[in-house]
Amino acid sequence: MNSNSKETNLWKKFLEMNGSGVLIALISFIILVSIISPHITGGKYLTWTNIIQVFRQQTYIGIIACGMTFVIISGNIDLSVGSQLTLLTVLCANFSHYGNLAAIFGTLTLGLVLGFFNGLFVSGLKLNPFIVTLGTGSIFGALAMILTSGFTKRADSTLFNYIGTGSVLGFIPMPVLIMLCVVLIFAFILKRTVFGQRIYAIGANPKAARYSGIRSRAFVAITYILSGFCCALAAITLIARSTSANPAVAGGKEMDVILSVVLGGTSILGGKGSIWGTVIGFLFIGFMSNGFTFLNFNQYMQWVVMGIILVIALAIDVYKQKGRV
Amino acid sequence: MNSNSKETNLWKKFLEMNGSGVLIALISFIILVSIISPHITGGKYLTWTNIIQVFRQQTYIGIIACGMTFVIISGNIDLSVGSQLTLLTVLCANFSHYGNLAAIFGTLTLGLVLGFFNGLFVSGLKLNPFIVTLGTGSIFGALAMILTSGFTKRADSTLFNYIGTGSVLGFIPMPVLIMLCVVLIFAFILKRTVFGQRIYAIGANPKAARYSGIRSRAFVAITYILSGFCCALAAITLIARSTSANPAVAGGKEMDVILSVVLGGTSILGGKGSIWGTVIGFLFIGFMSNGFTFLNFNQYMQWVVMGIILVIALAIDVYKQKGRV
Amino acid sequence: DSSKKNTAADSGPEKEKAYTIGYCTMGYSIAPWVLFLGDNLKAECEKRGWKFNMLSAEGDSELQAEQIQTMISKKPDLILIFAGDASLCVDWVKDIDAAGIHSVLVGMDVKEEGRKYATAFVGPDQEQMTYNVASEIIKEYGPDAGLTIAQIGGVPQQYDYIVRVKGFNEACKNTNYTLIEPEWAHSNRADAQGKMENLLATYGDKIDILMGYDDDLTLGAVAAIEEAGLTGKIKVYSITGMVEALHAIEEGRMVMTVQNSTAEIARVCGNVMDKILSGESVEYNNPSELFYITKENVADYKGEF
Amino acid sequence: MPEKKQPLVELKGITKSFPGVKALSDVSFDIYPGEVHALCGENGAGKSTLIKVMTGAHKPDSGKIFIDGNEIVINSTQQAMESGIACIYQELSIAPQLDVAKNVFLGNMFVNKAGFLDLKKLYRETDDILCNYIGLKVSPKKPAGELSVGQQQMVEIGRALTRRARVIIMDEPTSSLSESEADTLFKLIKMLKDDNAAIVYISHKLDEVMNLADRITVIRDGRNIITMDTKDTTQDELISHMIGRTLENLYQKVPAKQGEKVLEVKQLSKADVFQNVSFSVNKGEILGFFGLVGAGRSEIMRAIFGVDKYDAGEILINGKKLSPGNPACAIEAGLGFCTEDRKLEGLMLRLSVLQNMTLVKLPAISKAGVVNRKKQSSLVNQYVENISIKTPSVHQLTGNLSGGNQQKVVLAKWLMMNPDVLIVDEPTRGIDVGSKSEIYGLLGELSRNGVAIIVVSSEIEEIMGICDRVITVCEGEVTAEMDIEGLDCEAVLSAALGRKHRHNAEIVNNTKTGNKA
Ligand SMILES: Nc1ncnc2c1ncn2[C@@H]1O[C@H](COP(=O)(O)OP(=O)(O)OP(=O)(O)O)[C@@H](O)[C@H]1O
Ligand SMILES: Nc1ncnc2c1ncn2[C@@H]1O[C@H](COP(=O)(O)OP(=O)(O)OP(=O)(O)O)[C@@H](O)[C@H]1O
Ligand SMILES: [Mg+2]
Ligand SMILES: [Mg+2]
Repeated sequence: MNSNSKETNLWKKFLEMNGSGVLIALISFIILVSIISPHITGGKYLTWTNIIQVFRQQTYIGIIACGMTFVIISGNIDLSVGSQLTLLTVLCANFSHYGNLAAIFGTLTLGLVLGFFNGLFVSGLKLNPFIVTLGTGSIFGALAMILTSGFTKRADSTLFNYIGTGSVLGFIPMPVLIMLCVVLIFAFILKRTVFGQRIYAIGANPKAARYSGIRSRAFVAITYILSGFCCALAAITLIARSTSANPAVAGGKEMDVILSVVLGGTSILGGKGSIWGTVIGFLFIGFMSNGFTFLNFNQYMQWVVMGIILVIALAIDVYKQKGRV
Repeated sequence: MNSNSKETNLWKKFLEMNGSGVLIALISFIILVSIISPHITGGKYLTWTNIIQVFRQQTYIGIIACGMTFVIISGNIDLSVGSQLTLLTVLCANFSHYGNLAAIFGTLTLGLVLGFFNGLFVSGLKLNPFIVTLGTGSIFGALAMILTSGFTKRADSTLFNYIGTGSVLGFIPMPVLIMLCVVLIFAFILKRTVFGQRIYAIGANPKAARYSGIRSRAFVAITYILSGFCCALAAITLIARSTSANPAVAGGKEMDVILSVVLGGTSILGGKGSIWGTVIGFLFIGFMSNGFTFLNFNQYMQWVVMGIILVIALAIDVYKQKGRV
Repeated sequence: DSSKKNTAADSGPEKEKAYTIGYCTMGYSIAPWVLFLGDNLKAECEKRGWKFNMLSAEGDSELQAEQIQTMISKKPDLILIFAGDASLCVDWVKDIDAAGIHSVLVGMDVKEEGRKYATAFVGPDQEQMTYNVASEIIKEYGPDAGLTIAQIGGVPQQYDYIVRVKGFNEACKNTNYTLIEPEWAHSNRADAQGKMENLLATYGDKIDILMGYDDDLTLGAVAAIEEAGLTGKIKVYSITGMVEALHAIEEGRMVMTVQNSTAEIARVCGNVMDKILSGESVEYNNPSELFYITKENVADYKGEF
Repeated sequence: MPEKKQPLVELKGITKSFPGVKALSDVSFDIYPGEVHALCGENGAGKSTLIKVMTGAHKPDSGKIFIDGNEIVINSTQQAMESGIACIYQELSIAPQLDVAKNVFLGNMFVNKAGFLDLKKLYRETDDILCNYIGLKVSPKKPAGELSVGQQQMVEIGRALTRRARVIIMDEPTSSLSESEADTLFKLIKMLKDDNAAIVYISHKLDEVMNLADRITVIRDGRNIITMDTKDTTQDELISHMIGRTLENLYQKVPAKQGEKVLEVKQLSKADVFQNVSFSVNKGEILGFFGLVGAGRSEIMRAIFGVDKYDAGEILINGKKLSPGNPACAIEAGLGFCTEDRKLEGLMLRLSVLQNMTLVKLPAISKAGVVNRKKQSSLVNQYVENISIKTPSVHQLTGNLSGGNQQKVVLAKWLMMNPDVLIVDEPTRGIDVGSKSEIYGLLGELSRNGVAIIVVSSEIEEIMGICDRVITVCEGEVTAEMDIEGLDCEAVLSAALGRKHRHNAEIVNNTKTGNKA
C-alpha cells in the first residue's frame, strides 16, 4: 500500500519491534563506553572476551527470563523465580554427590515440580498470581535455608566443570550455548507453535481465548512449569560455574528477571512481547553493569546513571512510536 | 430482589467486600496464636498493648500503602516507594537540625517533589510505570546514599519525640493516630470525592475515561504526588520513632507495601479496590510477624508458614466467591 | 610460593612503582562498616601512591563472583577481597592464584580448603567476634546462670549475619542458657524497635540479655527496652562500635559493644601489602585487634561512625 | 431552516493518516443547530475517525475546525466537551467495574455544597434518566460489566444525554439495539432536535438514516463523495454513493438441502435467565433467533456453547451429549459460536488480524504443534478478500481496524472453522450494506455445504431474509417457532413481544392477529 523504499521499511520495522528503543539506548551506551573507557580506566570495552563475558554473566538471568516471558505474555507473573533458583541450586549441589545424571535430571524434575505447584495454585485454584508466587517464593526460599542452614553447599561433579567452563568451537562457553539454545527454542515455540500463539491469545483477552476453545488453565499451568524448568536449567549452569550453591544466591533476582522481560517490550499486562525483546533486556542489564566497571563508576553513580538510562530508553521507545504517527 | 434476612445479607456483603477472605484468615490466625502462644512462650497475645503495638509497627507501611492504593487503582504502580522513603527519612533527619517546621514542611514538600517526578515520567511522558519507577527508585536510593555516605544520620528535634512516642487520650500513640487520619481521609477521598471516582474510572477503562473528558494524565500524576506525600509522612513518623535514618532503612519495602494493597483485594490491573482492604492487608502482615514472635518460630519457619497462610487466605477469597454463585 | 607472582621484584628497576590494588567487596554502600573498610583501605593505598580499584557486589555474592573475574581480567598487582561468602571464595582465590595474582582476604577468611591459594588473611573473623562476645557473657555470669537471651540481626540470608549468629550460638552450646529465635530487622531501626517490642510483649522481663548483631539495629531495640522501662534490667550486648552505641554504653543503656575497627584492619592490611609487593614473605594470619568497649573503658574509644 | 443559520460546527479540509492508512483526506463536514446530519460510508471509510477529530480524540494532520464560526484547535476531549460536543462512540467505552450510575455520569459527577460526591443525587438522576429517557430497566447500582451489550449501549446513550450538549454525535448507537429500544432513541433524537441541538448520526441501518436525517454526507475511502438533503434522495441512490455501485438484492436466498438433525437442545433452563428451551437444527438449515434486547437469546447460546453454566437440560450434537460448561469441548464436537460482543469476547485487540482470525483454526493448520505459516497466511488472505476486510496488512493490530472491519475479523474466525453447527450472535453488527450481502452469501454457501447455522439477530429483515425458520424469545422463554416461508414480520414481532404462540408454525400462521399477552 505504501511505496517507501526497502531500507526505510526495514528501519520502520525495526522501530516497531518490541524493545527497539532499549536496543538503541543500549547500543549508544556501548559506543559511548568504548570511546570513553580507554581514557578513564584504560579498559578495552569492545573485545570479544568482554562481550562473551557479559553473555556468560547473564546466562542464568537470561534463561529464567525466557520462561518468565511466557508467564508474563499469558498475563500472569512469577515472583518466586528468585527463590526457585535458590532452592534448585541448593538441591542440585546436593544431588551432584550422586553423579551427573542424578544432578541434572533430579534438578530438572524438581524444577518442573516447583513450577507445577505455582501452576496449580494460579490456574488450578485460580489464586492471584502476584500474591501466590510471593507466597510460594517465601516457602521455596525457606526450604533452601533449611536445607543448608544458610551455608554454601559445594557441588561435586566433573561434568559440571565442563558445563561451567567448557566451550564450544573454542570460543562459545557452554553456559552461553545453553542459553542460546533456550532462547532459540523458546522463541520458536512462542512464534511458531499453536501453544505459543495461544499464550498470546490468553494474555491479550482471557475471556475471548476461552470462547475460542482454548484451555487456558492448562496452558497457564504449562507456562509456570516452563518457568520452573528454566529455573532448574539456570540452577545447573550456575552450579556448574561456581561449583557451589549459596542460599542467598538469588534473593531479589526476580526483579532483574522481570525488568529484563519488561524492558524488552513485553507488556506486563500480557498479550504482547517476544523472546528477542527479552534478550535485549537482559543484555542491556549485563552491558550496563559491565560498562560501569569500565568507567570506574562508584555504586551511587551506577544507580543514578542506571535510573537515568532506563528513563531515556523508555522515552526513546515512546518517542519513536510518536514519530511514526 | 431477594428476601433473605438482614443478617445473612450483612454476611453476604461482608463476603463480597474486598479482602474479606484475608480478614477471615487473619482472624483465624490471631485466635490460633492466642490459644497456642501461652503454651509455647507464655506470652499473652491478645492484649491491648500488643494490638496497639502492631498498629504502631505498621504505621509507615500503612501510610505508604494508602498512597499506593490510589496509584494501583488508577492502573499504575510505584516501585520507588522504598527508595523514596529512604531518601525522605534521610532528608528529614538533615532538616531536623533546622527545627521542627523545617523538618516537617521540608520533608512533605520534597515528598511532593519526588512524587511529581514519578508523575511527570509516567503520565507526562507516558513511560512504562513499572520500569520508570524502578529507575527513579534507583536514583532516589543513590541520592540517599550520597547524602549520608552510607551512615546513619541522627535527627535532632523534640517535636519528633512527641510524634514518635507521645500518645493521645493516653492510649493511642501519635504515629497510629496519624496513620488513622491518613486512612480515614484517603478512604473518604477515594469513595466520596470526584477525584476518587475518577481514579477508579481511569483504572477501569482508561479510554472510556479519556472519552468522558477526564484529564487522566493530571489525575495519574496526582496519585503519584500523593504517593510521594505519603512517603514523606511515613518518613516523618519513622524518624520520630527511631530518631535516626540510615540509607538502607527501607530497601525492598515496596514489596511489603504492594503486598498489603493487593492482599486487600485491590486489583493490580486497576479499577477496583479500597483503602479498607489495604488496612486489612497491612494489619495482616503486621499481626503475622508479631504472632510468629509469640510462637518463637525461627525465620525459616516463618517464611514457610507465611507462604502457606497467603495461599490459604487467597483460597478462602476464591472459595467464598464461588460460594456466592 | 609467592615468588612466582609478579611483584616488584620482577618489575625491575622502577622502585617507586604505582601499584594497582583491586578491591572486591561484598558491599560498599550497604552498611557504614563496609563503607569505612573500603575508604580506609583506599586511604592506605593512596597514602602509598597506589591506584585503588574497587568493585562492590552490594550484597550479591553471585555478582561478586563475576566481579572477581572482571578484576582478574584487569590484572591488578594484588587483589583484596572482603568476601560475601567464605565457601564461594574458595573458587575465587583459586582463579586469582591461577592468574598469578596475590590475593589478600580482609575481614572474612576463606574456607579451610581455599587457604592454600590465598596469600594472607587480615582481621578477625566475623564468627570469632560474636563467639568472643558470648564468651564474655559466660565469663561474667557463669555457664549455669540460666539466662534467657534474645537476638536481633539484620538480613537473615546474609552470610555475615549467619556466621555471627553461629559464632554466638556456638559459644553458648555448653551453657544452660535459653536462646530465643533471632529476630530480623533488615537494616531498619524502627523495625528493630518493633521486633524488640514483640519480644517484650511475648517474654516480658524474662529476657535477661539482648544480643544485637549490629549496633544500628541494637539501638532500635534499646529504644524499645527503654520504653518498657527495662533499661539496666535487660543487658544489651552488641557489635560494631557506633558512636551512638558508645553513648548508650556511657549512659548505661548498653553493656558492651565490640569495635572491629576498619582503620585497624586497613592499617594491618597496609603493612601486609607492603611486604607482599616488595617480595617479602608474610604469615597467612594477620590478626587485627578487636576492642571490647564497656562502661569502664568507653572513654578511651572513639566510634568510627 | 438550517441553511440560513451559522453552522454550529464546521470541519474544513480534514486530513488524517495512520501508519499505512490514509483515513481521511481533505474531508469537510458541517452541522447546524436543530438538524440531524447523517454520515454514511462503507466500513473503514473514515466516519469514526472524522467524528473523533471533532471530539478531540484524534488530532488531525491538517484542516480547520470552526465552532460558531470561530476557528479553534481542539486539543483534548475535555475541551470539545466544554465546547458542547458530546459523543456516543462506536466502540463501547464502559468501565466494567463501576456501577451503572457512575458510568452514566462518568467524568460528570455531582458534588454537594461541600464539594464532595452527592451519591444520592447521582442515583436519583440516573434512575430518572434510565426510566424516563432511555427506558433501561436495571438497577443503577449494578456493575456495568454485567449488562448485556445492548444495555451497555443504552448506558452510553444516557451518558451523552447527561452532557446537555449542543452537538451530540452518535456513532452507530443502535448497532446492538432492537427495534423498540431504537424507537426510544429516535424519540429522544426528536426531542433533542426540538431543543435545537445538532445531531451527527452514523449508522449502517440505512432506513434509520432515511427516516431520521435532514441531510446525509457520504464518504468513501476517506474522501467526501456527496452531501445531500434526505428528501431529495432515495436509499438506493445512497447505497450507490456509498459503495460505488448498485446493490440489487441484499438477501438472495438460495435454498439449501436440509439433512438430519445435528444440534438438539432439550429443556434447557437456567434460573432467572431462560426456561425450558427446546429446539433443534438440521444440516443445511439456517435458524433465526429473534427477540428484544435482554430477551435472553445470547444467554441461551452461551449456555449451549458452554461459556455459561445452565441448571437443567441436555444438548446433543450429532446425537452425542455435549458436556456442559466447556467451550473447548463444544468446538471439538463441531460447534462454533461467534459472540455478539466483539471487543470483550471476540477479539484480542492487541493481536494482529492474522492471529485473531486463525485462533480457532490453528490446530488444523499445524503439524506436530508447529503452525504452517504459508497455509495460515493464504487462508487469512482469502477471507480478507472474500468479505473485503479493509486493512493495510494482515499483520495490522485488530485494535486499529474500524469497527465494522473488526466485526468481520471475528466472523472470519468462525467461518473458517468449518463447524457442523455455527451460532452467530448479531453477525452483521456494524457492517455496511455491501459487506452484509457478502456475508449473507457466505452463510448461504456454508449452509449449502451442510452446515447448520443459528442466527441470533435483532434485525427483523435479516431474520426474514436469510433464515429458513425463526424462534422468538421473550423474557427467557421461547414464544414461537415458525417457518419463514409465507410468514410476515408482524407475527414475528408480536411473538417477540411475548404474545404467546404455540410452537407450531401452522397455528402461528392462522392466528396472526388478535393475540393478547
Ligand atoms: N488507531 C488507528 N490506527 C491505525 N489505523 C486506524 C486507526 N483507527 C482507524 N484506522 C484506520 O482508518 C480507517 C478509517 O477507520 P474508521 O474507524 O474511521 O472507519 P469507519 O468509517 O468508522 O468504519 P466502520 O463503519 O467500520 O466503523 C480504517 O481503514 C482503519 O483501519
Ligand atoms: N455477564 C452478565 N452478568 C449478569 N447478567 C448478565 C450478563 N450478561 C447478560 N446479563 C443479563 O442477562 C439478560 C439476558 O441478556 P442476553 O444478552 O442474553 O439478551 P439478548 O436477548 O441476547 O439481548 P441482547 O441483544 O442485549 O444481547 C439481560 O437482562 C442481562 O442483563
Ligand atoms: Mg466506525
Ligand atoms: Mg444478545
